[in-house]
Amino acid sequence: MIDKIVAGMAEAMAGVADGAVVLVGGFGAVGQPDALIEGLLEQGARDLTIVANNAGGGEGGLSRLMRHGRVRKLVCSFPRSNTGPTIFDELYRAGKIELEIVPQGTLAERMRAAGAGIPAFFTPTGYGTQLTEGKESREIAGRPCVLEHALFGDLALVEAWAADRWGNLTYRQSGRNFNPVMATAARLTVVQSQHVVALGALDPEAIVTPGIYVDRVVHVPYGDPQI
Amino acid sequence: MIDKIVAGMAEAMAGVADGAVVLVGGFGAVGQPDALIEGLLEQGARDLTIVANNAGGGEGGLSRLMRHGRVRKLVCSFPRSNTGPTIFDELYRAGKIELEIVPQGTLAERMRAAGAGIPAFFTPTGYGTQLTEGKESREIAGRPCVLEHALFGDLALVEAWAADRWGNLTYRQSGRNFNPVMATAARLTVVQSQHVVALGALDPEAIVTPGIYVDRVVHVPYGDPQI
Amino acid sequence: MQESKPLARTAMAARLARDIPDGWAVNLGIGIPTLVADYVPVEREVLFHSENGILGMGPAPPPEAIEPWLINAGKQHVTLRTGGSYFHHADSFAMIRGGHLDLCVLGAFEVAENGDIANWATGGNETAPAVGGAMDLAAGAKQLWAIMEHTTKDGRARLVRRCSYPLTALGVVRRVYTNLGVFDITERGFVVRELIEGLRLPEAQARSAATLLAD
Amino acid sequence: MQESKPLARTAMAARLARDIPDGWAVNLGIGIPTLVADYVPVEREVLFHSENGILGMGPAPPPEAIEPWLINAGKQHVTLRTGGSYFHHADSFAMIRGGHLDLCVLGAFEVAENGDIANWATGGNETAPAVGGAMDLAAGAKQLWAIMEHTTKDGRARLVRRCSYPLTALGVVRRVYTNLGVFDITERGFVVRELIEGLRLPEAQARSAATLLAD
Repeated sequence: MIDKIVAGMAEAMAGVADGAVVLVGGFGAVGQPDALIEGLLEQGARDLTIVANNAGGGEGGLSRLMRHGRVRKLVCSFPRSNTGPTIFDELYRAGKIELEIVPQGTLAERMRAAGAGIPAFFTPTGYGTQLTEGKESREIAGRPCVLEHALFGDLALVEAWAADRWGNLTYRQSGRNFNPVMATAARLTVVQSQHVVALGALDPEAIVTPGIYVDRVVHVPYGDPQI
Repeated sequence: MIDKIVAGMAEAMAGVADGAVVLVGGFGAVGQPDALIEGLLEQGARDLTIVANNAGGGEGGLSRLMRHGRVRKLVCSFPRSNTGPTIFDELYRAGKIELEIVPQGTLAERMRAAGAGIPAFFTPTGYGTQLTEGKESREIAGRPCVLEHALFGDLALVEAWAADRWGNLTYRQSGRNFNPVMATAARLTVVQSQHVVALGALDPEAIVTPGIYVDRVVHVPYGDPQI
Repeated sequence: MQESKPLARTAMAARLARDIPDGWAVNLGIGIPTLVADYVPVEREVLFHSENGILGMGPAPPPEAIEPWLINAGKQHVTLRTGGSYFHHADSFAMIRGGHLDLCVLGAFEVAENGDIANWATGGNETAPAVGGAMDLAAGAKQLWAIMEHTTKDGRARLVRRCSYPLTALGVVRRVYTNLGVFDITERGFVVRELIEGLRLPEAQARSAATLLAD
Repeated sequence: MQESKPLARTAMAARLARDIPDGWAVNLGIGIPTLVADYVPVEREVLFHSENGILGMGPAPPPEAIEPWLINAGKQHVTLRTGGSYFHHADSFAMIRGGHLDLCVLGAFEVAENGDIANWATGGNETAPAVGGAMDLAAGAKQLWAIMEHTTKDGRARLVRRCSYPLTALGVVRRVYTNLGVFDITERGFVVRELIEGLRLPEAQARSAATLLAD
């Protein structure tokens, strides 16, 4: 019997190694797997590369991981917060964290490519800009493009709305964001889900992440994101 | 007000030019836009390139289009039918139709790439086989790959389960198949839908094809595919 | 001679909104572009797209009706119009990159007469660079309109021959809305489509670092 | 000496089914592979995948319970297990190509000792070639097992040094199930894991065109 529901955070994070590349879902305050980030902090892995859209804000989530010195490098599109100065800013100014800026769509597509077995693809995005300096380029069908490579994670941290024991997932409104893409792109995909439901409770036509992409699910009914 | 529902087949097929590349959804007997194919036949466009998984079986659908000499070329993965000899076979043996065989996943991904603005991508599929002879290849991350290009349609013929006036679509079970992918990859996407529903009747979390991909919808409540 | 009064940001947004036809799918960047949505009458069905996976965004809800799970790319609370839909980030950018949006409106630091746009970095080193979805949007939408003040606060021109700031995308801007007027980018460079009341071409030209051609 | 009796197709499928562990995601090609599903006990949760967008396929329904909209890649009517899901063709092949299937089982014309497989074309010109999803599956699954008769009807070996038919994929087959036994493909070539009752290695070797190494 397939049962991906794990009892606690220690089990959820078992085996994460130092130096891991960690894909962290969420956009703004919505769909952030903060409980899993906390679990990763507890677990103790260091020297992490974090791939996320933002660099965290406030004191929770990614900021806590950075505050504790666990993050060597951040790969993201927008390391800036609406809510004022961040711990990332502090570390960045002090030269204590590496940063790789990737256009948001290229970031999403590089992970989609990793999940979909596409080792590399051409895209017009970023051609002729600082962010693609040194990348292979060519004109295809009249448009200059750059070559971008698949971006894999060792671990993906995903926030879902509902999960079953096969690991099938649904999301809520804009909570979907990067989560389903990241779920496909990592060797180990761990999910925190607001709801854990019986097998068959999710509509087969409306499952966004089929269970094949999911390794472990922890039930974390934390309620709504902060407004 | 956006209203993509058209009254009849003539309106649905207006403007399709001779020489068009036509993406035709469906897999087996399920999700086949046969009414639209009939409409295309009526409309009269000739010298068509058809992109579809199969080459049609029996006397209906694609077979009828081929029987009437409208198809110059077929791009497909599996031009063979469970239901015996086809009109395609006849034309192929007589040298009266061109054939391009594409691995099924590469076919789907090339159209996904067209819809997603990815002019070309590398894939391991087909490397070292007859089907990729002459294609650019290189090793990426230890795997030999070939370069495949986006495959665009001038027209996509799509079969859906339910549609609203914005063109939002859902599908039924294995009727989904190539339909949502093709809907993204053509300059003109025309849909035959079993049901036409009020705006708002489709669950925003379960819409498979957002209306942005759809140009015209015809209501064709034909019932179940043939068993 | 009557003094001309540069448009306020809201008036710039309203001016741009007038040019968006019924039925278009539109992505509005953060900053002034976001204001545009407020000036599109609801009876005109414009499909607003948000990078984080929304098509058919509606206006901001009143505070008592906020849906905590529904934010736009600027991380502001929004609503979903009847007929809207959700999807994930890769599908969202496939929509952008695949040329399915009729229009993207971006703020900018500079727009050049060859259609180049610079809107993501000023080249300073004080803070980390942040690009978000700007490069994808600029390269992907069917057409790109920029909206910005005509000059910087200290009077430096933003309509330029060539951008001095790091580029977002090359040769993509079709039209620029500023607080002084509306300017198309053509093969010949900037062409004035409209100037605010009381402003004459030589005055607009004096505040620009590229030639403004009469319509 | 007792005569050995080659396995029937159903017995070959049953033999292979024994080796599929609980929880694996598996794609079964058309032909003999399709039969495998019938020999996996339902209490063993194996997620059967179909190229046309199904994960969690169940067995064929009785005629009176056919769901007209639910077919597998072989165009046969199937069912969906509780917990199954639907997706489109690009997502389905992303699942395949991205290495998310634990196993793919394909029929074959020939399998070579270097792991090459030929299963889609015989090189004849009488009918149009047809590849379907075979190349994607062969290149994409975590592991590929082939299942086939050990020889052709006229006695020609199918376990070969190098394939003579057009290739489906290079160096991907890990194991071959035939009506004579089970053979792993290793760096040294074919290694016999099991022979049917009464069959000795020299007899199997005589029907093969590549060296069969003892385990």
